[in-house]
Amino acid sequence: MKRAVLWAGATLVALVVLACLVSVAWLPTDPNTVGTPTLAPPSADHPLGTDNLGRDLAARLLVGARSCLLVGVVAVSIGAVIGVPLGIIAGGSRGVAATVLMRGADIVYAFPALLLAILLAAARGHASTFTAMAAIGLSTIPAFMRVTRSAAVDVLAQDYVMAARGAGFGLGHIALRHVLPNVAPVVLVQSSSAFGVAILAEASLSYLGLGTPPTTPSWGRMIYEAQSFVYSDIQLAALPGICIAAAVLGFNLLGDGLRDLLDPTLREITR
Amino acid sequence: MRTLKLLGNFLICLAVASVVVFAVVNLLPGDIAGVILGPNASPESVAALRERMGLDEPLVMRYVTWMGTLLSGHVPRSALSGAPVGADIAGRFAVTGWLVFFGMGVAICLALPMGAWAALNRHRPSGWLVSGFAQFGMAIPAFMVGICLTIIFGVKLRWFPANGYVEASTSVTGWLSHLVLPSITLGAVQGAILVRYVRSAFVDVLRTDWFRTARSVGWRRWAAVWRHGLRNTALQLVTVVGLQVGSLFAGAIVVESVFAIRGIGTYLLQNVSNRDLPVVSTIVLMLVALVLVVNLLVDLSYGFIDPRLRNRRRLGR
Amino acid sequence: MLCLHSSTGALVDRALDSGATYNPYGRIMRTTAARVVAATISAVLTVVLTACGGTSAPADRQLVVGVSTSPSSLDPTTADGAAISQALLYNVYETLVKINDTGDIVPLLAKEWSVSPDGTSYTFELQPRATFASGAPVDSHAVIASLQRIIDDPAVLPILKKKMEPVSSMTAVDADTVQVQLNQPSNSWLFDIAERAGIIMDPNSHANAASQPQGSGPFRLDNWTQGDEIKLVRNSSYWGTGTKLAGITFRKYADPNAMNAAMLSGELDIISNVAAPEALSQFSDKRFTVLEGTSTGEIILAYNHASPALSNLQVRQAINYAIDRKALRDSVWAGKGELIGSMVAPTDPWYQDLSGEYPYDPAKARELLAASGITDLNLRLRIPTLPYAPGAASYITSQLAEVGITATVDQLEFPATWVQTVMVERNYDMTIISHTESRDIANFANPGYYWNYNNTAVQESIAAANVAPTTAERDQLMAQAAKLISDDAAADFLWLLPNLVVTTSDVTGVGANAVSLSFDMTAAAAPPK
Amino acid sequence: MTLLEARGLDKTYRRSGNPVRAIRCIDLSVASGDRLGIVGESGSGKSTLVRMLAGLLEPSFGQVLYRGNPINGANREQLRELRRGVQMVFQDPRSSLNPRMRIGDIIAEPLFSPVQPRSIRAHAVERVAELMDLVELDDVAPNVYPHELSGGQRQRVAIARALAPAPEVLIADEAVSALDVSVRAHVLNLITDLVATQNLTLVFVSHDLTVVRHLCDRMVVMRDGVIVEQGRTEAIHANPTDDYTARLLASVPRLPGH
Amino acid sequence: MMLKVDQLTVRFGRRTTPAISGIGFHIDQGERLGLIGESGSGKSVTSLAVMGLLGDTARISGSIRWKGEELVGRSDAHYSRLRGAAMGMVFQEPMTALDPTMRCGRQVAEVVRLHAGADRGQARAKVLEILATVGLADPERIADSYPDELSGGQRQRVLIAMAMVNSPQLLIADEPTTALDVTVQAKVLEELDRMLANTGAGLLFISHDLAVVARMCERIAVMYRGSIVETGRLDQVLGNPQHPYTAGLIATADITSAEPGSRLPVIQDFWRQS
Repeated sequence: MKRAVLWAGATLVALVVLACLVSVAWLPTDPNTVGTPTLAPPSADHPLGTDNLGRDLAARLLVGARSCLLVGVVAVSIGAVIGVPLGIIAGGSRGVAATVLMRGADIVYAFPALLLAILLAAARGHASTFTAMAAIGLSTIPAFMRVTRSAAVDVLAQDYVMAARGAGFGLGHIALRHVLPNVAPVVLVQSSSAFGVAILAEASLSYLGLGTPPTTPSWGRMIYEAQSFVYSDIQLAALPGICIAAAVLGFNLLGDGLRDLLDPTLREITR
Repeated sequence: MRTLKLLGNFLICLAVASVVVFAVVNLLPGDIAGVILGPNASPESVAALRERMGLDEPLVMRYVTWMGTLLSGHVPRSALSGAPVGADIAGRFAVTGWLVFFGMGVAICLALPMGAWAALNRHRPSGWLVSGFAQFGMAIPAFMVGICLTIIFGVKLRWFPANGYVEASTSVTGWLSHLVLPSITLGAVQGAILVRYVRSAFVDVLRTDWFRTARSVGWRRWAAVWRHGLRNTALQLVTVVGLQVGSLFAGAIVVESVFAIRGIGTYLLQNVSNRDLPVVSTIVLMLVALVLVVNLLVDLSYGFIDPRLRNRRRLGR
Repeated sequence: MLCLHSSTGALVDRALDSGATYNPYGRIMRTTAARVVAATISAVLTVVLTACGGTSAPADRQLVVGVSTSPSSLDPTTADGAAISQALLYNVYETLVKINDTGDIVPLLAKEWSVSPDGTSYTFELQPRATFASGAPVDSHAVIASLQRIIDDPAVLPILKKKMEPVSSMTAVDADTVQVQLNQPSNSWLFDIAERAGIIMDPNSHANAASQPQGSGPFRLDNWTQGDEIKLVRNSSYWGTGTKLAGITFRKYADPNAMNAAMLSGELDIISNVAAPEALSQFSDKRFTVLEGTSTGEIILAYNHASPALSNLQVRQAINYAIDRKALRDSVWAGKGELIGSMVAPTDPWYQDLSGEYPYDPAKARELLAASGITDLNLRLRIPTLPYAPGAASYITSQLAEVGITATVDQLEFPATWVQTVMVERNYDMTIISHTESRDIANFANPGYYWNYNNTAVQESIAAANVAPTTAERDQLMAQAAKLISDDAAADFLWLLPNLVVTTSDVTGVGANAVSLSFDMTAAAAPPK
Repeated sequence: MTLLEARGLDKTYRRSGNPVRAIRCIDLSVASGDRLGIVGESGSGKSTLVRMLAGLLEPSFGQVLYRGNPINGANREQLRELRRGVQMVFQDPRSSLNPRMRIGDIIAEPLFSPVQPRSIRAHAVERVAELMDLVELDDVAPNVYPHELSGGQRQRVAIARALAPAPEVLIADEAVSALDVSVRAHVLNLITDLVATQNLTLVFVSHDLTVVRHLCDRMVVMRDGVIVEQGRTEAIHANPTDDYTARLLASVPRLPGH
Repeated sequence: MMLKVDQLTVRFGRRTTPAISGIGFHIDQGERLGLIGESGSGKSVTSLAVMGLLGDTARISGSIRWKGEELVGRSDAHYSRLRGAAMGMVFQEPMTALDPTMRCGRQVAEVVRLHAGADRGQARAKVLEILATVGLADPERIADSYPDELSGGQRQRVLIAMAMVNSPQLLIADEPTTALDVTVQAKVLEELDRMLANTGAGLLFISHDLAVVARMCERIAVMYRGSIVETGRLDQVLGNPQHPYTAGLIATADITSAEPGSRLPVIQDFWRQS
């Protein structure tokens, strides 16, 4: 069963990445060209039909994958690059340093990601993908810090760390050689679920009109614009919705699959 | 002693949060003068209005005045209409509060049984089905769920009003019926996330030695979960629920805009677009404070649930 | 909703013990769980049943009107924003004269008025029995006090002060007659005081007009939750023929689709203006009536004449030719709303159809562009976050790209950032905005306006029109100004925002056109339910 | 010559709020060539004592001396000496090796420590092969990961890592307690050989008196942070002076007929 | 015959190699059988199989007869009636075997009320009585304390009390004293011996320590890699072990016989792993 989850997640993610790569290399037509026929049913040159401005739906979905991955990658890397080292430091230090770091994390955690994104998006005066990414990235830092800190605390309690100290190594070497490699699986799992969260957050932001700018296609934006056609042309909202769900589901399943794969304690015989 | 330390932490966090909130909010470009004078504003009239409203004072001064009003117990006036907004904010917090309360209720009533079932049957297909369903629930954005529910139940079947909000004081049934769809939307999404935590909390308990002892003295599986599993998972669940309050309020912002509920979320969005900075920073600080209070309550409740901490205090050790 | 109390240890103990009848093999589990499940089901059932029922004795209707923007203050003279006048003008605040549904000026508080031959002196005969909601009489002193406030009070909006500039003196001839002396004839003054500039406020309510408006209209303010709802109720002591409604509630829906959904599920009685016209098909069944009228909101592609490229006529004309305005309106606004050629609405007396001036001709556009000698033109199209803007922007960018003009689009949050960036700082090349003010062609004569447009010919003909002795001469001069604006491609006039009102089929007396800023409900009626 | 010495050592832990005094004013000295056993039940403080001797734990009071000069955090040079001369082996084979490092790198790691002279890094590979041979791991490739080895093999890797910097003193903290009986004999034999061939001074900590009796010539019995008895192993086994030691010896289960 | 196990084989999940295969032994009323084997030999799986506590992924075949009645394949409801009443079990790690959020007295009382259906008053008396018989000095204080306030030895005694309070006919002890200090182990084994004698209960004692098993049981079975290599009376097996692995085990068990510092006998001297 564990393998099935991993494979399901991996295939969905691969699909999204493939869509992203394909969109860079080839597109049925330019996603932004308007024209007639509008709201056309699927046809030869418009495999999935067109939206209310006559723009090709398939092209927009492919390009939408690009912004979705972009937001995910940038947001998760912000979260990981800042969150993990801070987590390790918090895990390793006692007393004031640890509490200050963790209190900081609590405060950022108290800012719901969406609230942060709204303020930042408004702060930059106009909806831009960068603000969405920065806001979502900032909000994933506490989660990374918490996860890394608890893993680091476990690792630092192991005897091989004591042995390394006994051999004369300083905290720097121990953090790099012993803590980081053993914390990596936990971080990997956290990254994949954070990816899912980032995609959802970006979709919600564009839905509120704060995410990616209108001219660059984004799935959340497409749903917002297609909302008033829900009675006549349901596919305009349904297709991007399915894409978002597939991408998020993919990353979550990948996260679960990785956790089972990398978590040795799962072999149990009783109960 | 432990409570004092927790309280201290809480206050420090709040103070730092207030500075952060004020700084971020004041980053907002464009200002209230432009909003008041509207499309026919001319540079001179905007400058004059800014000067009259004291918007040109240094940031620190404005922070001090803002905190001053807050600490002295009343809510700063809206810069736009000058009217006191204390009642408005309180009213809207109540609306969103009820939405979050019912949302969390739906989430817990969904997640607890599903999570426990998924944990107990994790090696059987029925267990995979439940966790698969939860995975799928997590993947759907809240506004999609909202739109679908509005169309199906609000517009087509007309079982419940599609959106809007009625005060409990005017009609309780109206109030409840307006909250059904939004709280299910909020609850479904948060519930799906909660299922994973409940499942892993129960799986942890199922793997403990004391659960095995309970089984070895004759308790059936579900009885052992009920007798010994529940309280021990409560600890983890209270933490998760506490952490989720923050994301619930964020979710509420989206649900409120889909269901046109005049909660704190839409009010905040509206004030941000009006650049009514004192009101925005007050609301944001309140939201942050609320999350910190919930975290404090969660920490305090540990002592309540887990006698290990409780008795330590009793024996004074 | 009974939820599991998992947070307090003691409570859990008691719950477990009380349910524990200790018969072996976990039967206690079943009795407690059964009780929990039963409680939950009964709770859900009560909610579902009550939602559908609920009938009460037939009473006068409190009609609920869906609007898309909400006012930040209730004083139309000190805060701009169409939402204030939409709710209060004519419903709560009345003026001496009023603009009716077809755009003509009709008597209201002034039962009749006369103008001196040289057009500089106006004498108004007031309605004798007219009183404010507070009971105070609407006499000449009250009228003069309100009009004088517009001139004297520094807080009043500059645009309204400009409309009252022609006034040199106002005298109360007697309790029911007011004589106003202008320093020069003005054909637009009477039209101006029929709107915000001419509202007659209860004299002792000037101080807190921002939150408690006191007028003489058929309705008075009952309750205002800022940013959400304005609830008006019948003014029982109204001097004229009062309304048959119990009151009107203007409820704001930020999201147009939420407003449509509310209408469909019976939450709303009237939608003031459908912001998502493509969804009109939802209201095709017999429960609803759709009123398609015109408004005075001209949606324009505004040019910043200070930016180098756009100061060149050929470039502006090239852009006008490059955009297929009919196809743009059809796809962005579902074909609703009239095509226009200048800053004039059909309800304006000097209207001429100029929509054919710049037919869609990309070849000519490329030709003009080449002639202008400007190559690889890159313009910033900075649009507000309003329903029509993103769709139009995407359409226009794509069509401009066809003729070799690249337009980069970014969205400025309306109103705060858009007003600051475009209106005040003039930091833009093009923007898309609808000007809802009626008869706002005069802005093209004001070089200080955000377009930085300075055409002496236009300025002269509009000034002349204003002082023209007969309306016929005025109309001819105004039409000439409109033609000049169109020839000079001062802006690209995309289409006229339609006024799409949806009401439930049993509501009558709601005007189709939006000629003034007011959503006039004075004549609205609906059978008690 | 006394290599390691504890003078008036005292250690108090703060375990969640309330202080616990693990070591109460202990004096102990370990001479070169000694095979000293430290015996005591759980909570007697034996592990805390040896961690302080190895310079891994700061004492609350008192001093640890290595080759006569006191060790404290500030004195960097002294600490480097101790780190070169004294190495430790731990109890649980599952947690004493970094699961994400190959055993070759694990054994070689101490050679790259800042306290070691740079010159020994050059021929680290040969040193690892030599050490693996020494601990009878020659049938195992250096690029395998710890989870591919048995408990006994993992403990031998830990011993090889301890011997890599050629220490004078080897401290073994319950080194065989987590191993199966059959594997324990192999490791004990290995330790006996290594002490002889590498002329190591051994400090062996255990709760199992029979193992200490086999390996160590001198022995110390600890209870609640205090040394209740110390002396030659045979003498203590013959007639214990302290009644706690007597009860300890009596409680060891014996096979019938042996 | 009280307990008869025949050809018992258990596989987990999709793994083909069984954890235990072809296990057979019997325990009569009041009889004590020791199960000796190293880690990974499958002795714990055997004990859990007898108690029916193997997880869902376990696939069990063969037969376990309790007083002539077959248990393999029976419903959990049926099995639950036996556990804590007919059969009791004690595990290795006392520190984590008690519910940390419930007082010890209450956990023992539950077992009494679950099976005997006694009301609160009677249960309390029975609890204090059993806590005294397992050798706890102050039963009142122990009953009112939470597990984390007690030492390892005291907790193990509470667990023994839970297993024995309904006087089961068979007690299964899986390494009950391995985690205890040697002085505490001696006392606990002695008290356990006395209680079993008084109630006349049978014992299945599992350990890796031959000396401990020898002290408690009259018959022993030696397990290696999931199967029983030798069974017999204690003195017979210790006197002349038939299977080389048993001989190796006995030799390496007692290191006191070898000269201190000399080379210890290793299991490979007797038994070459196939």
